[in-house]
Amino acid sequence: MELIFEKSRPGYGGYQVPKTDVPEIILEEYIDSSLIREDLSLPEVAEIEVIRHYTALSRMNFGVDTGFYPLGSCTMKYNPKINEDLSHLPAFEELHPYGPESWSQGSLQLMYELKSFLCEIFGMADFSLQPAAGAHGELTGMIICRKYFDKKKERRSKILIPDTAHGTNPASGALCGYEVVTVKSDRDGNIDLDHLGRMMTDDVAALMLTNPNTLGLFERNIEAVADIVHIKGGILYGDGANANAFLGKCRPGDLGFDIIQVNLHKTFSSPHGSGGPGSGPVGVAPHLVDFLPIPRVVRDGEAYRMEYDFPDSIGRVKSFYGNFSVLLRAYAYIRSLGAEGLMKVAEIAVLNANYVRTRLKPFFDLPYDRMCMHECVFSGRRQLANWGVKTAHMAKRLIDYGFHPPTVYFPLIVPEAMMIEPTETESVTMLDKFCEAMIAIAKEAEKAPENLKKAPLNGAISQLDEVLAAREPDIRWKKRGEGNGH
Amino acid sequence: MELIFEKSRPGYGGYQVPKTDVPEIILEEYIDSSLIREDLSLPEVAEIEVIRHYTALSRMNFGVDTGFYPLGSCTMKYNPKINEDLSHLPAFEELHPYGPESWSQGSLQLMYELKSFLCEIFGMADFSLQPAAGAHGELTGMIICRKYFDKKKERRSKILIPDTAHGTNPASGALCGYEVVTVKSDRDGNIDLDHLGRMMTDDVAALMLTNPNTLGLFERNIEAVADIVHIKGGILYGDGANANAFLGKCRPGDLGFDIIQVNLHKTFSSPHGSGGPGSGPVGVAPHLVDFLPIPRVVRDGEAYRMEYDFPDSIGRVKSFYGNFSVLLRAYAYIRSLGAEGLMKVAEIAVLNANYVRTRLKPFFDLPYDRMCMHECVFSGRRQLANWGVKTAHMAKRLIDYGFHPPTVYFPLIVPEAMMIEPTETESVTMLDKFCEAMIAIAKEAEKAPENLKKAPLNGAISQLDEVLAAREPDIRWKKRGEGNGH
Amino acid sequence: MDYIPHTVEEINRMLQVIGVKSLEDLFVDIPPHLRLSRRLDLPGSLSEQELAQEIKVLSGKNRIPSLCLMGAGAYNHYIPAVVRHVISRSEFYTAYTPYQPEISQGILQAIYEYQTMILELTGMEVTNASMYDGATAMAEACLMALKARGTSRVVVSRAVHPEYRSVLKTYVGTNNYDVQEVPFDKEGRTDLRVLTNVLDHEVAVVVIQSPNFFGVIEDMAAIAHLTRERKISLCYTFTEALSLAFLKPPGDWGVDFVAGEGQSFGIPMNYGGPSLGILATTREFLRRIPGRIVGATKDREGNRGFVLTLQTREQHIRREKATSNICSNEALCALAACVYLSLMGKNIMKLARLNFEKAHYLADQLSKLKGWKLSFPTPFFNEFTLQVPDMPSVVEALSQEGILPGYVLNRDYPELASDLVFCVTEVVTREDMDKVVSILRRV
Amino acid sequence: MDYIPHTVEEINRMLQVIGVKSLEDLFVDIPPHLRLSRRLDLPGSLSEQELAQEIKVLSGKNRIPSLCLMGAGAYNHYIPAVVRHVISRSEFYTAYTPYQPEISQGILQAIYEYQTMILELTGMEVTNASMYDGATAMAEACLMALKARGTSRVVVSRAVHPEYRSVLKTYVGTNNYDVQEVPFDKEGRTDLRVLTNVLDHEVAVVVIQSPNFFGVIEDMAAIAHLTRERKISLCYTFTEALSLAFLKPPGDWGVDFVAGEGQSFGIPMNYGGPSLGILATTREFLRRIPGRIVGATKDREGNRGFVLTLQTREQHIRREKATSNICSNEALCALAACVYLSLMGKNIMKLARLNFEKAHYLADQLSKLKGWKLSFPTPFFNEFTLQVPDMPSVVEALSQEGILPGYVLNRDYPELASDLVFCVTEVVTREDMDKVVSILRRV
Ligand SMILES: Cc1ncc(COP(=O)(O)O)c(C=O)c1O
Ligand SMILES: Cc1ncc(COP(=O)(O)O)c(C=O)c1O
Repeated sequence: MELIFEKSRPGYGGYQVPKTDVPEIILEEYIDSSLIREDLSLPEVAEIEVIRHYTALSRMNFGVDTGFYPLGSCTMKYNPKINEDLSHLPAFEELHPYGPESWSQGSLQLMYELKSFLCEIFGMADFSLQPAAGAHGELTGMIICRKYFDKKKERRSKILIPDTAHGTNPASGALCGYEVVTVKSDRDGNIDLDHLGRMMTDDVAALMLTNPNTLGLFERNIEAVADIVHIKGGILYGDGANANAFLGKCRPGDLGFDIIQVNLHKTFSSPHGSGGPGSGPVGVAPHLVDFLPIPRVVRDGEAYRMEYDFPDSIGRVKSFYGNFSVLLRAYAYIRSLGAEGLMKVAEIAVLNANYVRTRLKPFFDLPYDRMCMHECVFSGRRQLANWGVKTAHMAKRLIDYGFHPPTVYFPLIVPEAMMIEPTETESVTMLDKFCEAMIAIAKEAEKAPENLKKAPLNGAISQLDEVLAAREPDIRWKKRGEGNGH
Repeated sequence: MELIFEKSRPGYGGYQVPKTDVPEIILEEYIDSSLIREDLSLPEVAEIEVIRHYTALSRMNFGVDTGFYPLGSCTMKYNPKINEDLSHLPAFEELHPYGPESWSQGSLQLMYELKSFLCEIFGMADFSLQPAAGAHGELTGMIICRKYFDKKKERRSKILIPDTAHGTNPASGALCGYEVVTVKSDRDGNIDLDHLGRMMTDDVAALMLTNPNTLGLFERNIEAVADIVHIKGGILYGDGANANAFLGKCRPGDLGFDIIQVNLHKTFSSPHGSGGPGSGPVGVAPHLVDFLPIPRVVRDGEAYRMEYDFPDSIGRVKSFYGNFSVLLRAYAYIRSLGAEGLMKVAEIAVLNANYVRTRLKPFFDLPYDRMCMHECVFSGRRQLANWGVKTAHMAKRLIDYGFHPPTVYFPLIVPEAMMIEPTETESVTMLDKFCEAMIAIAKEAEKAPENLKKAPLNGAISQLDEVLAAREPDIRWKKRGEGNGH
Repeated sequence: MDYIPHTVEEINRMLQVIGVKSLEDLFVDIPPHLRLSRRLDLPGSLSEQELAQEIKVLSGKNRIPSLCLMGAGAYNHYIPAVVRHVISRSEFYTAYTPYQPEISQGILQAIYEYQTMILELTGMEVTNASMYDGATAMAEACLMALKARGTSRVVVSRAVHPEYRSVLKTYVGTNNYDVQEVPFDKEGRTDLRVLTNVLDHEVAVVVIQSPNFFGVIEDMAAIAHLTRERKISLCYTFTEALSLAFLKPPGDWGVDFVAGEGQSFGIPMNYGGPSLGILATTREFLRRIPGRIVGATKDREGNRGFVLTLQTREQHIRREKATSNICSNEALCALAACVYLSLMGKNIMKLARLNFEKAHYLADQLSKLKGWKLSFPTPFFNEFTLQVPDMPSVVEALSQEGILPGYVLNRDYPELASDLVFCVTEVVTREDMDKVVSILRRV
Repeated sequence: MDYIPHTVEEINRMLQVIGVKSLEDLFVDIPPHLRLSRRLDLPGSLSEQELAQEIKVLSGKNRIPSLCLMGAGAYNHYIPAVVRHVISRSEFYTAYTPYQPEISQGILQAIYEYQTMILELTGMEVTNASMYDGATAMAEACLMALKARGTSRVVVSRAVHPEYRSVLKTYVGTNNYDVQEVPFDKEGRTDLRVLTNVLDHEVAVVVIQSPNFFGVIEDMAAIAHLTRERKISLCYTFTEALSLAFLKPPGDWGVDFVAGEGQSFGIPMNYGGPSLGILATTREFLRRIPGRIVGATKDREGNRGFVLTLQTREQHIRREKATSNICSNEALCALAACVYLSLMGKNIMKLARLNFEKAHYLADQLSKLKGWKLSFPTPFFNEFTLQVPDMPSVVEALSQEGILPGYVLNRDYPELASDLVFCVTEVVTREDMDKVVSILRRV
């Protein structure tokens, strides 16, 4: 499709700026004209063209509302419409962050209560709502680690991360200067206790652990793991992105985690917005509360306010107070579901994943063949070995069947990985349709592999050349004649 | 696609009714159980299924926001988004029609001002905003006619309607008991003055005239027409559905019209809602003001109120006061554009239609080859005669090119009619694309007529059998086994 | 702000193609002396930002009650968020009547679903894609009956909504048909004795509202018996569509027409419009019912698809012989109802029951107040009529608190000068009602 | 209300397929004594209607000012209706990062367009698909510079937004890098003499905000000259993105990084978030910039298409060697900005000019009041700092009228204890401003 720039017609403007109601001024009397912009090359299009252009683009996109979106690790559950509407109430949306606190009591109360809910759900002593995404929460957690050991005057330069971990974990660790050491997984898909024992030395600050891990498996030895880390004075950091699996069933705080980040946009159902905004609150055990970012929302009798006076705090990780409209949706979600609803989320999320695991097991390799939690990870190695069909091909083929593909090639320790997370909001009817498509594709891999490799076959666009994109980066449009790319 | 009923799964409910907070009561103590419903067969589906189902259906629909929609006589112009938002403001949307008038001053003022704007734009003495659509306005106008002659104790049983008129005109006339007599058009596409002169007798109540008429042509002899009607004591009724052509250029009141209905959803840009709601205010000349429906919004000093005390009024044509949210959009539209904007609407609407007329003239028969107003009417008779290609085929083929087809087979006096109304909100770029598609289709008609007859060729669904639908009407879904159709 | 995407250069180029010199030349056909020689006298144009500001000022002159106890034809029900989200899909709301089925399957299928739901709710056999509102639907049902029977009179209960009767008179009167009203009895129901007496051979149809304007549930069994015996048509009308989910389907009484208002199904009150006219009838009237109808059919490959059908009834084909003049209807409101009913499913019966219970709670509490009593000792759904000791003070006391009181009957029913019709829906809480009672106790 | 579409029968059937007896059996891997043996202590569940009611009660505890004169990092601009309509398309907002380009061309193309617009606005060569916010974008720019140069210090002007400096310290401090602050001079601009003195060989990057926290436009020419001479990177930051449409593009001064906040482009203030982090740099950093980047490429048929590209920078490929840890970003806000900028087109320059004029009107009027004066005699855009005679009374007088006064500087800048930063955008009318002046005249 044409770009909005390619639809631009000189001299046309889609938006009318209000007439000025103040006396006109001679610009040059107030500011040197060398400081002023002369031109700005933005699209010149009418409102109808803007609407049609982006409406057409939207129709080239696939969301949860379009269909099943089993993108593993991302918890693409249904996003309740009422929460959208509530997040757009003017009294929330039009609130300036620097208004007097007496004018922001509704928003402050909401944040305070949300924080308390998260403490209860995750078994932590306190939470900061400031981080803007899961990875941002990880970074915040790691900075808390550093500050904690700094305060204790301990020099710890390493962090341990299992080989199954999400890429943000090592990246977050590294971003605050830690050396990242990988810990192996055992044959069951859990962290290898022996290896962990050997790696967990005095200069290790923390183990970053995802539980259930990215294989969708619960770390059965979590107690032993926590002991190994704690005995050496280390911190057990939890990547809470997979919390959908255990809501109301167990609590990270009770399992021994000292810090955890929660991905509100996953577990608590904010829409993912094509890649954000998200929200990644960080919860901590009692001994780490002092290190949380400032400000922190506190309650003063009947009133709520922001408190800045925490001398040990790591400081700010973001301007203002967090992604409020995401917090609001999470709050609404928790209030809707209540304790029983949240537990049911975990139960059905796990039920759905195990159902898919059971139904697809005959057709794809299942490297870790045990009860899974909220997602299950298959390997396409059989299809690759026998018929040269890659997981990427099968994923693209699913598009033809009307589904969003699962996460592929992650976790890294599973060759040709397909990571399927159905979430609790999908009906068994939908799961059956999906399984039937997967089975049909498995058969196609056997019977018509060449065809499969060209998938998607029915879309407006066919397989895209990602290598070309990286080799000759073209990251902006340029007028004809200006040349494109770099 | 499956019907929502076919997705239903017994035992599932998508919506949670709030728990009761009043003491439970034993139903039978209050009402005989023979009066109570036992079961109700509605779909049992989850919220996610409702959203996906209707989102998918929406994606099978074509609107103005999807693309060019030159449906003649329907004025499918761009519907400004701000007007949508304003029409949903809670202070308007949640207003009960029977609240005290002091609580409804905003809405009343808006209605009063809108009515005044319409009086000015159309040159009429007063307007009623009550009718819910254009045809409803026509009916209201006809009832006013009857009441007017009743009051004068004149018995007039006929109304005259040109052969070009929209079907609602004769239907509205007949609906209130008039005998409908057709007046012919002359070779220029205007009403035949001689014929009119002969038909306009003492027992004719009114001539219903659309100007510009449905050929998109201005009635050049409008003065003579008005004279003929008025001399015989008749009423000149104007179907104002084509007002987009003359806003600010001339006024029906000045042209001699005694009654006119305005289609707000067309000229004043309310979205058409897949077929409504609309709004069809009726304006009248001074001698007919007393007959307008009650209530009428009036101004009392600084306050506005509904007045019921008009003894000659025809009464009500609808409950409450009109389709308020449509009125609001029209009000917002008029306020946005102002006098100059409205005149520009007419100018560009007429420019666009003449541009299309000029560009397509070499390729299709143009039965009335003169300057047109806001729309132009071609005939596909050349394509039919030479290659057996019907207008219906060409219309369907346009779908493949990404356009909504024009109105076809109307007006009835043009064989194989194609009635194209671009509206002022389409850019010349879009008109060029459309014209090129039309020209390509004209060539296909010549070169590959058989293919064309199968259009649309690329859609999810192919040509639908309308004859079957009418022969074996199946107007509701039934459970398997219950049998379908009648 | 206009919405016209033309630059001056483009306009000039287009004029050239057309072969004229100026925009003025396009209007040659308007006789010059009839041209408007001045600019329209309208307020100046506004940018979007200014417009939004102006309209918000207007909206500020309205006052939404803190609590609404008014029904009387417009009902304050909760609208689930899903409804707005669906009808805000621009492919739906910016489309027109689905004349081209191949690119309109979305709305066509939805209306087919809607028709099915309406038939389930009403227990009837035939329905259409919507009417303007309840009142016009009822009036058109009567016209259908009058035309079918060839007689001249409609009998309507005085317990039918006054505005519906008024619309009926306008519609029917203009055709030189008669409307005759029948009083209600002490129970607040249509007076059966009088009804029996007026049913002569000139009567084509009897119109009964249930629950009626006083909230009272009519004795449909008896009335249907009466009309059936005399081979007169019976039209069941309603203003509160939610009652259909509570009461026995009208079709079960053997009525010929069900015509009423669907606003309760996911449509805001909107100061009275737009709303949703529902009209359903029997198979006999399949080819006479006004308005659009969607039917299922097949495409060339044999796939199911949907089209507007039975169009030979309609104005654009039959012109003066059409069964009605309806062209634009209330399709988007029908879509809203369809989505609302899909979401509710069978739970709508629970919702109706909740309305019933809450209304009875308030009725019980208020009837205990000194000088207050139920006007009619008859079953009701979510509206009920109360006789109150001091009308002006009652209205004043509630209004003072921002509460919209019930409907004051005395303008329409002088004999009920101290009676008010209250309505209680699911959005009214017990706390609200207790507050109302305590305010009124102090009056 | 939960959103789980399973009936009890279905659950049982699924358990059977899996081969377990109960839902409990699915959780075998959680050690029993670690299981939560009680129900979570949370408020009871709510139906949608109840939820809506509760949240509305909360919203009622907020107060939206009748007039907002506060900027300071969050700006009250008018958001055209079109923006909300586009980002409410569920295909956009319910999707995730476009990992599968073949069914994500919509957002991919939009971000490619967004990238182009940001590069036009900033005059830079490389940008990404968004950062969390202005403060983190700025901090990450500094990390990039520090890593690229291998030195240890960031120099930041004290006229940079205090919260941005705070975030910078958190990000940079944890890596054992230093942050050094440079004071501002009497003109309200970064003190060039001090700056010159601190620029030693340990400095990797200098951060300047313009317009700065006081609204003052910095002397970028002089600063860029200084840093260029010393081969030190220069990071231009901003909180008011609209200033980019007014001021010379930062790229023209030869800066290395432009990092700031895009909330002004069609995103509500939202009590401070979500907003839009903008980060742009030079070609040199194409393979080091954090975050997602969209690039154009071709499909098998040679059609243009868009993909996430240069992913070897990213965490999911490079893990600990990634250029950042960003995964979710603020894509929907970037889309909002893209739509906003498309709609505005060149007219955004007019809008910026309108902001400038209105702000100068208020500044002129207020400086005429007794005891009031502009704190700095330096050009500004739409924010400006005023020294006021009696701070508490000024704040009180405006608040009383529901007007949100400007930002009180004394907490962050004790030396400016009687100074306030005002902001005037296009939504403030002359009437509003005259009212403010008349209120303050009475103080
Ligand atoms: C296991 C895990 N951890 C962390 C993240 C990062 O979260 P975010 O995208 O919110 O930064 C993800 C995101 O996909 C994840 O799956
Ligand atoms: C010329 C003309 N008159 C009247 C009407 C009827 O208007 P409505 O659909 O609003 O009833 C139409 C609708 O298409 C029309 O084109």
